[in-house]
Amino acid sequence: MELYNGPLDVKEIFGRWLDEEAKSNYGAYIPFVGTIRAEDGIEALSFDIYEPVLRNWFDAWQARAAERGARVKMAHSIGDVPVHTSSYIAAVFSPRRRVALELIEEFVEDFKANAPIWKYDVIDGKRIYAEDRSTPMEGAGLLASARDEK
Amino acid sequence: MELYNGPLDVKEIFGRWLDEEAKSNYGAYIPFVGTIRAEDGIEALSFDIYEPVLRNWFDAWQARAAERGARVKMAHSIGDVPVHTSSYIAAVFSPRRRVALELIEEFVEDFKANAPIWKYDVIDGKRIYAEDRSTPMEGAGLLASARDEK
Amino acid sequence: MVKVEFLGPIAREAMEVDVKSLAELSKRLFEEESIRPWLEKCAVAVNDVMVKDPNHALKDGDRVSILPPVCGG
Amino acid sequence: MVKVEFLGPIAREAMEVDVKSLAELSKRLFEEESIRPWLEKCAVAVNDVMVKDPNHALKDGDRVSILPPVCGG
Repeated sequence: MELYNGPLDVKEIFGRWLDEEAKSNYGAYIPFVGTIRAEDGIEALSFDIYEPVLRNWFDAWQARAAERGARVKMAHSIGDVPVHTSSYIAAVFSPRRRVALELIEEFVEDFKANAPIWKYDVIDGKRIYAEDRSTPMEGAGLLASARDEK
Repeated sequence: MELYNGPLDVKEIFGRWLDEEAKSNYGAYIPFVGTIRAEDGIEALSFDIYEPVLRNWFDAWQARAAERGARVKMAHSIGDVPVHTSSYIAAVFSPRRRVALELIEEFVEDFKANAPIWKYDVIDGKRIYAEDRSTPMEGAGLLASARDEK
Repeated sequence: MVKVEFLGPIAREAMEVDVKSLAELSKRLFEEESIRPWLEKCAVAVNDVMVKDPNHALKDGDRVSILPPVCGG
Repeated sequence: MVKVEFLGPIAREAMEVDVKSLAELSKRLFEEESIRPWLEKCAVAVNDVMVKDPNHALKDGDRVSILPPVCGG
């Protein structure tokens, strides 16, 4: 797992991961590259990350991939990422295509739902929390229900 | 659609496709990279391609992707591709992740089933048709059923 | 005349046959022992377009491709 | 004492509170107007491990993180 300040160097990361697994005898390598779209007048997106929980989330995913003979990798940006540059790469390596196709989907969707990362639109240099596109994590509302416990 | 004699230059192709769509405002780029696994004592795989039908298949896919606001690209090898090098890259660009994740799976699976490409194991320099891993194309058996027509 | 090409692993030279339909072509190909075992598993393109209709008519100058089971990637 | 950190967009400094359970912590946080609207939507980690059990006990020195809705990628 790799975190960078600002946009990702997509080609460097893609190529390095390819080289790292060049002798691992995987038959399928599927990276997912996420790029900031120009929309709603934003100049950039900006990200906060809580690294300790993200690392636990990633390590659990690595174990889950290993059970299926696969490996996952990811890179993400911290701070501002201008439109048309990339903030996120997730990748799966697997001996066979079926497992790779299934895992990249599960990995990216679970990342969206449960990676502790907060997104902000950057407009006129101001950071605005992207509340309407954000999702409560698994287990959200625990404090509300805890209040009802004895 | 790109065809090459021998192994693909994966980094060059990945990076060039990234650059080609750098200003297209796609939010998701998912390449699938297929690499030859060392197994069953093969030294390489080898491929025959019937390009005219492959091109029609690819053009139909491009139209199908365009209906969903996406683009597909592909590269494949002709002839011998040694183990641990790559013979196949398929990619989807899409504004949003969901369409990209769905299309890359459909595109790769349909490619496996219907792209007019024949695979051979190369063992001791001899080409052996990979019959047991090959699939009859959609519409196979037409001549057997045509024989029963008037 | 119709030109028939055998693709990929089918070890057979192209041939010219005088047929007017896939049904006629089929009868002709089933006569050849080296081709017969392939036919159940093969798909067919006419002039590089995949054909699904067993009643597809053939005309002079058509090019028929016989496509055995595939495995790209 | 338990340390409570508010992550991401919750504009609130960390605080130290004297509580023995999530239930007690919850009552304490619901008292604060700036925090209350977040609580229904937030997940909780204790010492960087996500917690799902509302009966989870807290002990002296624990670090509680309050995680608002996420959107990576």
